[in-house]
Amino acid sequence: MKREQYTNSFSNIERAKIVDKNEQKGCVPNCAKKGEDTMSIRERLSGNEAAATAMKQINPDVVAAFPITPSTEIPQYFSTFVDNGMVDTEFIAVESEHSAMSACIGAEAAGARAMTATSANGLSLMWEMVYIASGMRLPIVMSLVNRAVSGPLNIHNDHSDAMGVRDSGWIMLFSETNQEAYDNLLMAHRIAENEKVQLPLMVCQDGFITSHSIENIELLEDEKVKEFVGEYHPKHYLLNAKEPMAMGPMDLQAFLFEHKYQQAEAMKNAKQVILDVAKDFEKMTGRSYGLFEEYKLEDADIAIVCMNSTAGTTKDVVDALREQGIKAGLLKVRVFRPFPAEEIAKALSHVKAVAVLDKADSLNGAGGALFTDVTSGMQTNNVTVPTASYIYGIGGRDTTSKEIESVFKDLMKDSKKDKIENPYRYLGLRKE
Amino acid sequence: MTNIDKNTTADKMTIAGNIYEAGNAREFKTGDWRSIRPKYISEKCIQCGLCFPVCPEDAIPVGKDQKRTDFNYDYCKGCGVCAKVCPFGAITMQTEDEE
Amino acid sequence: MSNMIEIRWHGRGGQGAKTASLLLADAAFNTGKYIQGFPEYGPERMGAPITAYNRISDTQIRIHSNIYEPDYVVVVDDTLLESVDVTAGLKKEGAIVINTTKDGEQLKKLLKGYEGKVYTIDARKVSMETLGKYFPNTPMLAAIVKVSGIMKEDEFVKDMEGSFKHKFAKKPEVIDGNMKALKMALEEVKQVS
Amino acid sequence: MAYNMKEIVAERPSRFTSGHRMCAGCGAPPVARMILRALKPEDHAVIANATGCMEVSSFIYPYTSWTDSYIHTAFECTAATLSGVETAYHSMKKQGKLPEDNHTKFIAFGGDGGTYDIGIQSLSGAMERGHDLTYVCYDNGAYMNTGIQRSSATPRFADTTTSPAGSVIPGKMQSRKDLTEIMEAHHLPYVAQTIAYMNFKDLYEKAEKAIYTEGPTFLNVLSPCPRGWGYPTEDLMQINKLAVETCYWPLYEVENGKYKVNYKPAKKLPIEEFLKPQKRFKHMFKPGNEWMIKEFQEEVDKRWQALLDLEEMSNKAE
Repeated sequence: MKREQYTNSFSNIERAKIVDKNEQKGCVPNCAKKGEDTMSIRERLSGNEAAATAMKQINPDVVAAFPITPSTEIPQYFSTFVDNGMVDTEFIAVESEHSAMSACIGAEAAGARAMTATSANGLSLMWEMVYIASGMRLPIVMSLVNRAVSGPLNIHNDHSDAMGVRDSGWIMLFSETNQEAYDNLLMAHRIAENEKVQLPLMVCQDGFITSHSIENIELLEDEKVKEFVGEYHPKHYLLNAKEPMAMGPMDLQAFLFEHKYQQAEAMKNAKQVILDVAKDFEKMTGRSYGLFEEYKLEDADIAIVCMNSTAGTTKDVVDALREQGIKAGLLKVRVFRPFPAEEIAKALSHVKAVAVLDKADSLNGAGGALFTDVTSGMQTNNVTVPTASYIYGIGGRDTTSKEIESVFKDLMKDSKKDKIENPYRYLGLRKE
Repeated sequence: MTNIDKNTTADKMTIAGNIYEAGNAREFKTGDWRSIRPKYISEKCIQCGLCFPVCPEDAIPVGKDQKRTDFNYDYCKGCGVCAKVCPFGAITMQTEDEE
Repeated sequence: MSNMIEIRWHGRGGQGAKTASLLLADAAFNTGKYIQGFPEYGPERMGAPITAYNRISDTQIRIHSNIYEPDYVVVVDDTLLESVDVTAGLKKEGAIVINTTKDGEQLKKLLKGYEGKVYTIDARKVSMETLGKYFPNTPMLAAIVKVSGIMKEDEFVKDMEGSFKHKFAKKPEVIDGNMKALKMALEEVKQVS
Repeated sequence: MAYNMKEIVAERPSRFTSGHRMCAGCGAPPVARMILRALKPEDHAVIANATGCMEVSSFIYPYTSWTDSYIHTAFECTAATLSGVETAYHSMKKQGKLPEDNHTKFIAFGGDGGTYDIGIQSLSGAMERGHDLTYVCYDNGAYMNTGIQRSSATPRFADTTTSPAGSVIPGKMQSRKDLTEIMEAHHLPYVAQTIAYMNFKDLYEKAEKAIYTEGPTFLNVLSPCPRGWGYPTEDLMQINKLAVETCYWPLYEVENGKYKVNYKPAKKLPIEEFLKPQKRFKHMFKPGNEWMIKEFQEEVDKRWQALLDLEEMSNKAE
């Protein structure tokens, strides 16, 4: 599978910077300046740097990855950490993403902490192993830098890669900013490895839009992260010579159903564990996370539901509209799997019209995947709010404040009707 | 002893199909696959050992004294490889009901 | 976000417009600002026209889209003026800074009647005289800082000295040249219309 | 330890137990069992197994035939999976996360489908990366697990369910891929081709060498399939013998580039001897098809000679 390799933003400079800064200060980039609150470290990093820095501080036993735009920088930075002795990790430069996930499965099964990073077609090639990782109940953590899945070939951001694995049994966290990508990764292992969960977890962020944009970020000190993440002590693992074990059986009619049910239960359990871990994280950082973020939603008449970086742009638009006296609001989904159907339905129950923004089209002739989940969640919880599906930002198409504003304007009209017309819509598409 | 079977409920099953008693397949008898069986004629056996490693089922018990004993019919599937490699006629194949 | 300044950079792949936008982000960051620095992506290759962006603000920056109505535009290579609409969306109360030896009259034509302020600097001259090599980055960085006033000149100079000392720790000889380039550029940049 | 079959069978209990569900007379279990007996009794092992006959019949939930740790993930990625386990071992050892006395060896088993074909990328990658593991291909010359479809290990003219001997096309028209040579092209410290023959001495000694040579090592073991090849189950050892005595399956090893042909038949048997007992080659013996046997023989002779030449060259070189 041939992949175009593009020059990555700043990668050489930033990579060098991270490396010698760390050589100098023996910790994360630009470690606490004098007189600065040592609790958190004011930095500016791209989303990929943030992810790589989180991985460095987590210091997993094994990382196996294959380069693909726009996540390529992550294994680049990480192998620099490895080759400069800044982590204990063994890095496996595999020959494909399929092998990347296979090696992570092997390492995690062996009793190690394994991590990887990928995008788009890389995840597509991994697909078989993505299901096997969750079926084997291995808490592997992946950094997924969202990009359009071919074809035709496009290296830019949308969510078609993530949506393609939404039923694979992985916990899926989405991140608006480099900061959230970093924070979500720091919380990942505590969630995934929890005895009630034992499921793999992926942290998503928008390719290029956040992965390659340098922005302000608050980092934690290495020691704090180490303490928070803790050590991994699996109950059963292949390398335990005192208890040899077998994994990955032929699992026939009498058993697979029950094993899948166990996975389903674990996914349900994950919801509370995610909230518990977030509570601890807030104690340490003051940054609070839930299953989703409500921005001026409480008293909103109209609301947008979306994920990742678009939420930031939407917040600006909400503020602008509020100044005009329009009661707009936002629900930003952070935890997409497990899907908080009931909680979202409740949070939206009072609004007069909702627009769900999907950065990938399900091509089912009826609307995007997030739209389908949100509306079915409302239906099963007896919440009836006119809701429209907007497909937007495909293949890196830039989404402007004006366009977000136009969605709210649509909703103002929709909110006056009792039934929504043409609920399957496109935002920012050229057509007569 | 493996305590998982067709009646075990989901909460009692190991996750992911993991098994923590390596080698527990010994509990699964394959002897009933057999339609013909090898007969061990110890008088003819000179303990040359040719048959020891060829049995796919590991159904030829070999003691620390490096001597074999009669077949383990719990597992023998009756393939006949052992009889064929024995140059001394110490193993013959016969139908299940033959004495 | 009234206090937010938006800057668009035009250059050619390999000339370091991206790097310059990063350095500007760094400098602003170091003086306590919230920043964004991101290039517009494509299969850039050496010589191809490229665009990079900066947002600089006193408050958190949440917007995640390209910049369509910049306050300032920086042109690292004046040969782009013929091929790229560098003033597209540029606010007329804003300004454009161009690395060129052309005078105001010549530029007027090329800028299709842009009404805002036009600044020029001969980054090649500055670079050659101070560094002996053509690195337009440092001079252009100094020029946009001066023109946009996003930070105090002395703060900027002090901060850059720090980052040069760090960046070129292994080859201190160039620190001096870069500082010279910086200071010279702050003098050299002039308004032509 | 010096090979004394009776002693080894007596002293080293089987690490691949009874109660598996391979076909009666299958050639693979005796091979796997003897390879595992080459492990020092005090050593722990992690076995990785590609999807295939051996996997679906040796670990059917809740019963496993493997007394060591075992992992199966998928068909084409056994080498990559085991490379992850092996890397985890070194990482955890380095960090003191495993007991000092934990000595673990890493062995992969794959059929020709999972090794020659769908798994070759993963295998090549893992071997090139230099992981300290032994990959064993039990080559039964077709996709037996799914019902005898041709593979790139299937010999020329063989009748399989996807290369049936038809009236126009008489079986598989292409010759066998030489995987052992492809592995040698990775310049591994140890590559060998073997079979269960002559008291399993060759098999055992090569397994021991492979497992205890540091770095990636590869064993290619011909493993007859009574069902797929069409011979009576009891003839297993006879078929193995003929494969070697006709030089269809030469026993050889390559240690750091030096070839050694471990067995040279005093009198090379004609290939018919190997082909005749197998139904998959039946059509080759029909009147008018003599050319097939002739060409098959030529191919065997050519490869045998090439091997002898390699042995001579590689040992001359110094």
